[in-house]
Amino acid sequence: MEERLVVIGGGPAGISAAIAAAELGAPVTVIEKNAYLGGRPIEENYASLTPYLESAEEVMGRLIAQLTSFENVDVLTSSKVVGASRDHAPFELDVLTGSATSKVEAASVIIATGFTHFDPGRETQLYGYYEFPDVIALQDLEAMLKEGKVTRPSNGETPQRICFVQCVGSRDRQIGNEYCSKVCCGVASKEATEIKLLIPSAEVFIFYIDMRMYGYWENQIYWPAQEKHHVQYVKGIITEVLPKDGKLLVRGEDTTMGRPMEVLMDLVVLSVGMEASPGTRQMAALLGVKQNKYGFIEAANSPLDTVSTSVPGVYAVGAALGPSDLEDCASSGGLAAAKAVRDLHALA
Amino acid sequence: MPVGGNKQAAGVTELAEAIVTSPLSGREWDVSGGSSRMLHSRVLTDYSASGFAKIAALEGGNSLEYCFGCGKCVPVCPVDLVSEYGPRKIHRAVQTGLDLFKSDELWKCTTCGNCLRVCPKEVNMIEVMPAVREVAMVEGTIPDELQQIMEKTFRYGNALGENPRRRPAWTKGAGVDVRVLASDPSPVDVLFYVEDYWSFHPRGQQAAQAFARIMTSLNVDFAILGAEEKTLGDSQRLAGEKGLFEALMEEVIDVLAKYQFNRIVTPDPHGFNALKKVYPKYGHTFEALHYSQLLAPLLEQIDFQGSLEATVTFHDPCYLGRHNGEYEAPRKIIEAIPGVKLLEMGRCRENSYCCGGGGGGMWLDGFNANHLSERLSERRVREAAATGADILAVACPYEVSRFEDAAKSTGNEGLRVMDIAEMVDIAMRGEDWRS
Amino acid sequence: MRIVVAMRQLADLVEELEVNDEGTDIDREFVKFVSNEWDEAALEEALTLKDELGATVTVVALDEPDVDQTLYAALAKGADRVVKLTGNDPDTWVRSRERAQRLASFLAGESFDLLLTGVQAADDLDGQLAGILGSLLEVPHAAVVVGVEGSDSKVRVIQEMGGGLLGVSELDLPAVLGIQAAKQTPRYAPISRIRQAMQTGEISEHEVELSDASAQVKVRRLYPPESTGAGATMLKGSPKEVAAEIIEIIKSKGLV
Amino acid sequence: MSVDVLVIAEAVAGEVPDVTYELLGKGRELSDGFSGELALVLAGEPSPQNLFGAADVLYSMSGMEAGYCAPQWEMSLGEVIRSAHPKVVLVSTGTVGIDLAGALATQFDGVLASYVIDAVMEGGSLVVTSQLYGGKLLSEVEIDSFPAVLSVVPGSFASDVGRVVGEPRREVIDVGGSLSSAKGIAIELREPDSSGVDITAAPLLVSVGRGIGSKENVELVAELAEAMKAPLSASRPVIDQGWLPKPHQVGKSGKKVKPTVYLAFGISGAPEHLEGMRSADVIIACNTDAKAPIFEVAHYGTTLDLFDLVPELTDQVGG
Repeated sequence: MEERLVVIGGGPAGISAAIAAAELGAPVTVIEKNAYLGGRPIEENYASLTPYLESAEEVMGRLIAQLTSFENVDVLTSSKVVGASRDHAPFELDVLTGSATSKVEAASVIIATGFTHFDPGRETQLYGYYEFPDVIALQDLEAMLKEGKVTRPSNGETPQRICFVQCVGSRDRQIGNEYCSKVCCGVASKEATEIKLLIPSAEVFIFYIDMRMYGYWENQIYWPAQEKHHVQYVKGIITEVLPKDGKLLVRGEDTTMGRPMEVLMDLVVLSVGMEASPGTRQMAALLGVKQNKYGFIEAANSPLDTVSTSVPGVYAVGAALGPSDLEDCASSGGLAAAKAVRDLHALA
Repeated sequence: MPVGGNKQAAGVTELAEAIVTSPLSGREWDVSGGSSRMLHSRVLTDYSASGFAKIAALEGGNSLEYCFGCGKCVPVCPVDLVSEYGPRKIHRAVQTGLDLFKSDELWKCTTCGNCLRVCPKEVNMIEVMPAVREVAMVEGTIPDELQQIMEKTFRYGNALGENPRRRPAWTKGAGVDVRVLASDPSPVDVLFYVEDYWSFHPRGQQAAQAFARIMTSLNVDFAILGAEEKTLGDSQRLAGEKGLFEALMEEVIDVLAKYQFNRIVTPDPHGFNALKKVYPKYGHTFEALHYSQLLAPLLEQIDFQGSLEATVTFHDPCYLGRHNGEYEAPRKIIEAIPGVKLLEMGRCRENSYCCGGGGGGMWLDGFNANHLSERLSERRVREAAATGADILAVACPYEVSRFEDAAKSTGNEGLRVMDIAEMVDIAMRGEDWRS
Repeated sequence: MRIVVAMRQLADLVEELEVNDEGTDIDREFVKFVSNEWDEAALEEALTLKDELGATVTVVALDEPDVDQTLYAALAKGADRVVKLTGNDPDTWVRSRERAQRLASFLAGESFDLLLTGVQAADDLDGQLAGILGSLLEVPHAAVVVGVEGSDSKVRVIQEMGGGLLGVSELDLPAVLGIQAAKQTPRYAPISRIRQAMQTGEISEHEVELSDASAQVKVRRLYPPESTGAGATMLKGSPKEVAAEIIEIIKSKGLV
Repeated sequence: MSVDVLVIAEAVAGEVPDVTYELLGKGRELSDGFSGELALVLAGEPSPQNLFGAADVLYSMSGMEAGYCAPQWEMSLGEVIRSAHPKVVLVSTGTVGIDLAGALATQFDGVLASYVIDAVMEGGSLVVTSQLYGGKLLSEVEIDSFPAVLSVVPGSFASDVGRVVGEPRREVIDVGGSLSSAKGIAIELREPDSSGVDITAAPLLVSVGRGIGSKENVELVAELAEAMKAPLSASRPVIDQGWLPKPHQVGKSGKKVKPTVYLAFGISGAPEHLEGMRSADVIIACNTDAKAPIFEVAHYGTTLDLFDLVPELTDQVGG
């Protein structure tokens, strides 16, 4: 069996890594647990991608088409890596496809198993994600936006007052996620913009601790959301959500005014952060790769080598390394591909 | 005895135990002790973008919404130092339900421009405020005293409500001949646009006379419009009366078209701003100079008969400095006067404090007395006095009377307020400034 | 309710008034003319009634200097229609009697419920307009009015009777009222609105021919009053010095 | 003898104002000139103290409703004039005069002169002096056709002659029957609102006029009044603009005051205002217009800007 470069995970980071490796002439196998490629954006029905608001399906579709056009790329969908050994090759992976198992020899492995959305049922506030139908999370709204119809789940009506609550599940010692999830400020601003485009009469608020718009996202997403689409940013996070007269009463402190605030909303969107996905945790364990306390894979030589792990020949990309936006996913994918192809040549 | 005005009874009630109830949730908030000073609803419930939408619909009104709350504007806002103000606070207040169109907050801004200087989002209160004020004026929510100024300006062509025929009255005491174009319409180099306060205010008239003497001694070929002059009305525009400004402009243009001149020189930075920045937008372009810009290059020719012997501090007029970038000309003049030592205040040049007269503030002292802990001019005078200077030099006709009043009310009678033209004139004629 | 407001132009008292060569009138050539301030109160009251009850407001004025400005301002403030009566010499002194006759001639062809005008004008040598006009039109009238409440067939008016006493009465409509003060300060008409009115609004003109002008008082001469008596002792000096003197005077009377 | 001069008593609530006696005095002089009788017309019955001895005839308008209603008064006075045929009708430039002088002159095709401050007979003509343009000019008018109605500025004539005690002939004009055809009815008389402030009793008054410019600025003078522990009073324009409530008003339609010291800021001195305060012991006036009529009655004056002077006074009083 030919020694290949194996990418575990067919999301934006994994595909980017596979394409980059294929472009360098390496034979690549992509192993994807779903029956389709595309990762979170496809799995969670994202409407569009941040920051350019392009359709997730189109962008990912282009990427997938590019990937599958390479003759030296094999894609194994509905497949999981269930075992790994270093007996015969640098790596020998047991892959379960449906009920059939096979072995894939890999010169090096790129873990691209991504993240999972924080479960708002775990948050320490009283947002009532599972109690109130009109409290939803970013990805729930994405799915609605993809359908082109934002409604109140409770009654199907078009919401006129919508707010986002930032930092749900992030930056919270009590939950154990002290880190910032990086993308939620941008994603919330993007979704807020999309709501305004869909329902121009709606009033959309974003309650935040501080807006974390790094780099160009500031003027790509945040400023247009505020200046062109009239999204209202309010500094001060929501502490609790209560039902009131068929609506939701959000309560918190308006920190700039130094006064308590209580506002009625039709729809509350929790800007949930990122956590390490089960796949990331499992692959890390399987390959013996060191994880940080949050379950994400730890880059061994940060900051200037962001993709190498504690195990030589194993690389991690994208959100498997921690909260990451798409641009970071693509960048880390390319870097891991280059390093993995180098390993391949070294073996040859 | 509270009579008139909108002065509120002092709202500070500190109760050992106090509870306020949310109108929305019915939840009770414990505000006992020091924080019980806001016993009316503490809870903010009125959040909306609609306030911005109404403002953004106005020409120049859209940028208020751009504020992202960085707060840079507040410490440089001259009004905030004597009240709760600043664009960030206005932005937040509008977001939490303030109807700016009907609010007293609308009239506090002096359009000094210091917020725009530092604003990363370019929230332009110099456009926002006049646009909103214009609507408020149409809706009839304009402070009494401002309404009267507008009526006087419309009726008489000057904000003081003086008989327009008395405009050239100041020339009688100048001691030099001042040509009035109506009676001698031959071409002239400098059209001296005297503006309201130099024409009519007794202290302004003294400065006008001083300036006429200086120009005469420098052999500047100049003339005035006399009774035909009307105010350029820039402050009326910024106070919200764009229509009045435009009406005045048409009349001004008609009068100017009658005469030949090379340049217009005015002592009023507000009029200067109108000629330099606003008139061209309507297609009327003139070579406009602030009087300090005319004098500065000619100073070497002045044969000073005496020496001023004084320490002087200079107040940059907002509309000369920040709005039009001229910081050097008045300083050059001051420093050229023999015996003068210039002491700068901490806030000067780009960051100069405002006298409170711009954007209609000149005519809102009564209104503002109910809103500000002290006048801006009073604060500025104390800054000037703190330099230890003998003279507070000014280069805007609004300021002599504003600062003289403030010097008295703050107990700084020892600080003399003088126009730079008066200072040059005194030294030129060898007089003693103390007499 | 149909309300007519009679307004007029008057020499601006900010001006130095001079007497003409004949000594019988002010020299009108260089005087600035402005709207009579009580007429402004009458207009405000009419517009307030319009806001409250729904009414049409017609403003009518004789042809006098700068009257167009007053009429356009009235349009800008909310008057529905403005009428300029021509036929008089705009440069002469129109006395109250003649003014009333001219207005009455126009009003003969108008149906109205209320006519409001200023209680007086500074040159009312021969009486105040409201009374004369009411008499000519043979309709009830009241002057020095400080409150108006309208209904369909009657109007309730509050008049000042001196010493703070207020007289309340009810008049049949139509009625003529001389307004002393409106419920609120006359509203402001932004210049942009006035200019808009100048462009889009229309002053309708109506010529009035008087067949028999009533007898007028004969003015022998007009002259500035001589200073009577000694007048005041003028205090000189700075505000500080004058203030000290004033306080001395008050103290000398055992006060303060 | 026929009635030549008729004086209208502007007594609405019973009390006869000073000016009625002034008019009686002047009326006596004029009627002597005509060698005719002097009559007074009064609504209702005279009280025992008011015997109007200067007049030869006293007309009582009876049957009138209490209160004041211009059409009723016009009808009643019309009856009296028709009956008396006076050559000259004297009324004051108060509400009744402003209401009815013009209407009566029109009705009887007579000549009217307003704001009269003097009237004398010259030959067969009546020569009348009126104030115009707020007292800035005077006009001399010759009247030789009658009836003539003169509406007189209060305070123009002495009132002592008119106060002579005597018993004029009484004539009652009962209008009760025809009153129902009047196009108006009196509803009530409202007493002055005197709540809060009494400006009539204070020995020192701080008074403010139109020159204050705005409601907001009134505060400035209010501070001085407070410092001087004196009530704040005002002239008509300040009240009309709503800058101060009515009980603060000094003047014809406000209160008559007679303090020891009257401080007037920004008050030009319209006749109606002077009527209310001219009998103060000491009047100190501050007005930038040196020609303001207030300086005619003031004892001390200054043309300083009140905005300069008032804060200075407040300071010095406070300190």
